[in-house]
Amino acid sequence: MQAMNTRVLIDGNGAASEGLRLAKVKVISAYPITPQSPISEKLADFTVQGKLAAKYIRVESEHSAMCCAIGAQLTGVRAGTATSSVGLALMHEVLGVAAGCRVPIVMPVVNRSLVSPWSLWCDHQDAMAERDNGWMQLYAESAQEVLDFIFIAYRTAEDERVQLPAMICLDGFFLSHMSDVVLLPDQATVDAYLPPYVCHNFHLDPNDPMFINNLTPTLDYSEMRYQQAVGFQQAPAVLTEAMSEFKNVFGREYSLIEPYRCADAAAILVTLGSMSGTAKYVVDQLRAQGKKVGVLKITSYRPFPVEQIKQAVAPAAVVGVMDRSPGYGAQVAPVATEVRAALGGKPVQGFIAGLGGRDISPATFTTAFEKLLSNKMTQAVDWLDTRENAMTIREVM
Amino acid sequence: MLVMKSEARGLIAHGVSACAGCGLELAARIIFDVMGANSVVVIPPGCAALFSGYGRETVTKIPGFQGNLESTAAYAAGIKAGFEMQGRGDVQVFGLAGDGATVDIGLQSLSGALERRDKILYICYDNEAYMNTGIQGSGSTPLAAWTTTTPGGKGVYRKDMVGIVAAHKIPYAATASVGYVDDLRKKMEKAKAATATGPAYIHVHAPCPTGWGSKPEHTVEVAKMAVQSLCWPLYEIVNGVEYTVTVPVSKPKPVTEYLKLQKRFSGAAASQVEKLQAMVTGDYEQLLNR
Amino acid sequence: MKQIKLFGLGGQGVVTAAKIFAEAVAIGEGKHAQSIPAYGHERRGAPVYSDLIVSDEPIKTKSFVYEPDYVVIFDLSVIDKGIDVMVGTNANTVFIINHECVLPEYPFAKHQVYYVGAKQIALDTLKRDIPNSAMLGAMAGAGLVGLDAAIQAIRKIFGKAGDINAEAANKAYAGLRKN
Amino acid sequence: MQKQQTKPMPACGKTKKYFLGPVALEFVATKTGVWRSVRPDVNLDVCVFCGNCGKHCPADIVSVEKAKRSVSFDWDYCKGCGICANVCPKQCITMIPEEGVCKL
Repeated sequence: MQAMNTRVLIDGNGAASEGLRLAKVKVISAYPITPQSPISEKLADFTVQGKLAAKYIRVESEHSAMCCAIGAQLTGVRAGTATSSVGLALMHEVLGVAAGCRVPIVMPVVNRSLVSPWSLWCDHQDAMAERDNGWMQLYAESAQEVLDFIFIAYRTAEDERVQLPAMICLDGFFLSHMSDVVLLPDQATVDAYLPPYVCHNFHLDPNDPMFINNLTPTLDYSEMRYQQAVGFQQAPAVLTEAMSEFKNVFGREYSLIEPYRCADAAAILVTLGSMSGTAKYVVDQLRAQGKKVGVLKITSYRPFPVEQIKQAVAPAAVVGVMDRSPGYGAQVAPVATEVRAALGGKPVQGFIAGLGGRDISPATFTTAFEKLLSNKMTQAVDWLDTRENAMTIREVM
Repeated sequence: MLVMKSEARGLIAHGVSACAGCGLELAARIIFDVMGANSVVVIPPGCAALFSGYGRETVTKIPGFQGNLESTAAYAAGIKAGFEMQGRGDVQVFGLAGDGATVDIGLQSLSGALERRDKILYICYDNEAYMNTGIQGSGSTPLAAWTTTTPGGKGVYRKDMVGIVAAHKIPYAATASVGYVDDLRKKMEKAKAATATGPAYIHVHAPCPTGWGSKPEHTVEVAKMAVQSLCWPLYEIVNGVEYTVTVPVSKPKPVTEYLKLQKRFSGAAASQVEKLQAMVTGDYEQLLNR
Repeated sequence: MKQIKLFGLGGQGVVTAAKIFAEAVAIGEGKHAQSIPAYGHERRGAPVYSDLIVSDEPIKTKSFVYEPDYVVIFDLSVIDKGIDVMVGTNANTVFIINHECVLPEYPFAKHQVYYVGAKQIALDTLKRDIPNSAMLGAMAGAGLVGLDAAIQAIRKIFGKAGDINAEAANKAYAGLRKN
Repeated sequence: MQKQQTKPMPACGKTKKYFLGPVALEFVATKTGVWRSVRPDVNLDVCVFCGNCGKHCPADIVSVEKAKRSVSFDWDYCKGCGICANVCPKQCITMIPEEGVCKL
């Protein structure tokens, strides 16, 4: 069976909205925030136009958005919400409830920087601050991936072996507002891949009473956290199955990581999200100049695919990691920290770029690759494309 | 399926670890009884979490969810929506939250649910401080009351929570008291019926012997005295405008009659007591004129 | 692959024009297109820009445009407002401008320049100074997209106002001149 | 080191289901009667069996049966708070010390 696709031009927010529509969420609780607002608006349009049979709860905060979603989903329906930046930070407390109660919510997160300084624009600080909160995190490179990952995430999150919530991370503006060609599948194909929600864990139902999320004794707490860890241990295999089944139905191939021209690369740069596209573009340019470089895109940051990453970067003598968040007080930023840990003794150069909406331009990637190839590795993290007068930009008269 | 390891004639077990003389426990039995078995309760942390249970054990026969302190109304709204979308809008969803979880940290999510007219019933049991964490002052702690965070007596007047709720013009809002259990039961029934069209809110005055320094056997008496001294008038508000005093007080007792039953007011200065008397008298007049 | 930069003022429909253009190329002509708006505190009258990339092949880069092959200027006053429209250009960069002529003092006067009075066309057809559909006609005239595809996309996006916007595009296409 | 289970194991013979995470699945009362230091004692000669005591009992453990002229308490759960005695219109309930307490 192959999907009947409609070729449309939509942006990442549009793709996220279509994904939730095709997944037939029954309850939507969304709060607008730049650059996620078009998702909140689009889902409201769908319900008003009758394109989506869902109740739209116009919540008064992101915190309530997540609470509503958890409550609704505990009754046995898919609940949809989406957020960004400080909205995700406001949700922090209850993200942990969704994870701990094993409620498999799938939520698009439009990546935007955190305060302070105020910024409306892209980086990964918001999602990175939630990396240990028990949610899976898939990072999309394109609007098509946003759409496809929503289906893959639902399949994985709702699997009895996993039962974990998932974030679909899409870069603010670079993906959320970038119009791109997307193949939109028909409902029947999505239905075949993604059957109606079946709750495998505890639920709210007067016909089968139970009290959920009450105080847990110390005697059981570690065990319940261990259960979550087991969910994450099993997630890579289930994700891979879901991706393989996705290929059969939709024809597009995904994996937890995506190596690009890595097989014979001397230097490999690890990336996350939309920047991966630009990195690939630069790899093509440098390859044309005879420089053996490659890109390793991490699709699944949580669970973190240690073994696949190890194998993919094995050919390269040097590895760099482009982080879009600062990782204060650590040796290097978050992704680099984990890549280092995964690779044992192998030299890994951490780079930081693209904060607060700064584009990670082809020139920035070229600089990173040149540094890796020149083998001038520094232990310290390298802040690329940062002005030299950083410490003197606000002079007091 | 819930394994019944104890018997109980109502929806709550008879052995609940609430303090002896707990006003909340008395209120909760009436509340659950009126709501019935086709209900779901949302309880945030606080004294009512004793009804959620501990570990594998619970003391309620209806399904429940222990939410977070600030979002009882939001969880309830989501649960209600989930049932509505499955053609089960008949399932009653109610929140049972303390004063801290309502008038302080939970005000925002409650206001949101009221404004949206989500068909939920929200019950605030008001013991006038954060009792479960050890008697810290809340926005509902009355003027001159001692708590661990108002050691010299609270210097400001409490929030008019029911007034805030009424301003949302919801179908039904009421004050209630464990001193008047028949009144409480009637209001619960009206509130439950009102959720057919929108949100309903009940604010139950629930004395706490532990936090108030009152005698456990005086719980009902103290609650009655609060009403008779005008410190806690009993009334209901339909659609935010139709006010009815359900227990009129023609010959009010002086507030001192109420205060002297509780150690938390023992340090109150005469000037503060005068101020309190003037406030409650004025408020009651205003209420009668509505 | 062609990289295009659009400059204009808030309220002129620059971002919408970029989307319509991408729609025309990607859906109308079956090629690939990406429009990348730069969002900020946009206000009516403030300079805005939007980037476009079109290609026969799938587009990898997700960056802004740094070395434009085409620069489209919806309103020359952006230059007075301090915008350097020459950034990243080279001798082969082509300009498409909303003006009746090319004055020698323009910084791009020595480049290949397509020009049309899109403002007047907009005022005549739409009765409003929103030159985006006319500028789309000009971009079609410069060979960036087929006129039919552009008109189709304009009708789709503008809905009820499709006819007059299509008319504006057609007029600009017909009236486009080159230095 | 103890070997960790990564999967809920089915019990021998039949398939058991396990929930993951915090949930209470047993309805159990706490024997709060052991908290009691005083207990209500009803003078049945004065009692009019109005039921006011039971209506105000926070634990709902008072049974009043007018026909049988009986008032009984569930001693497993009575905390001895004394509200019943206080709300009695006939003041026919006295709180008397628990014997166990007196013996101490």
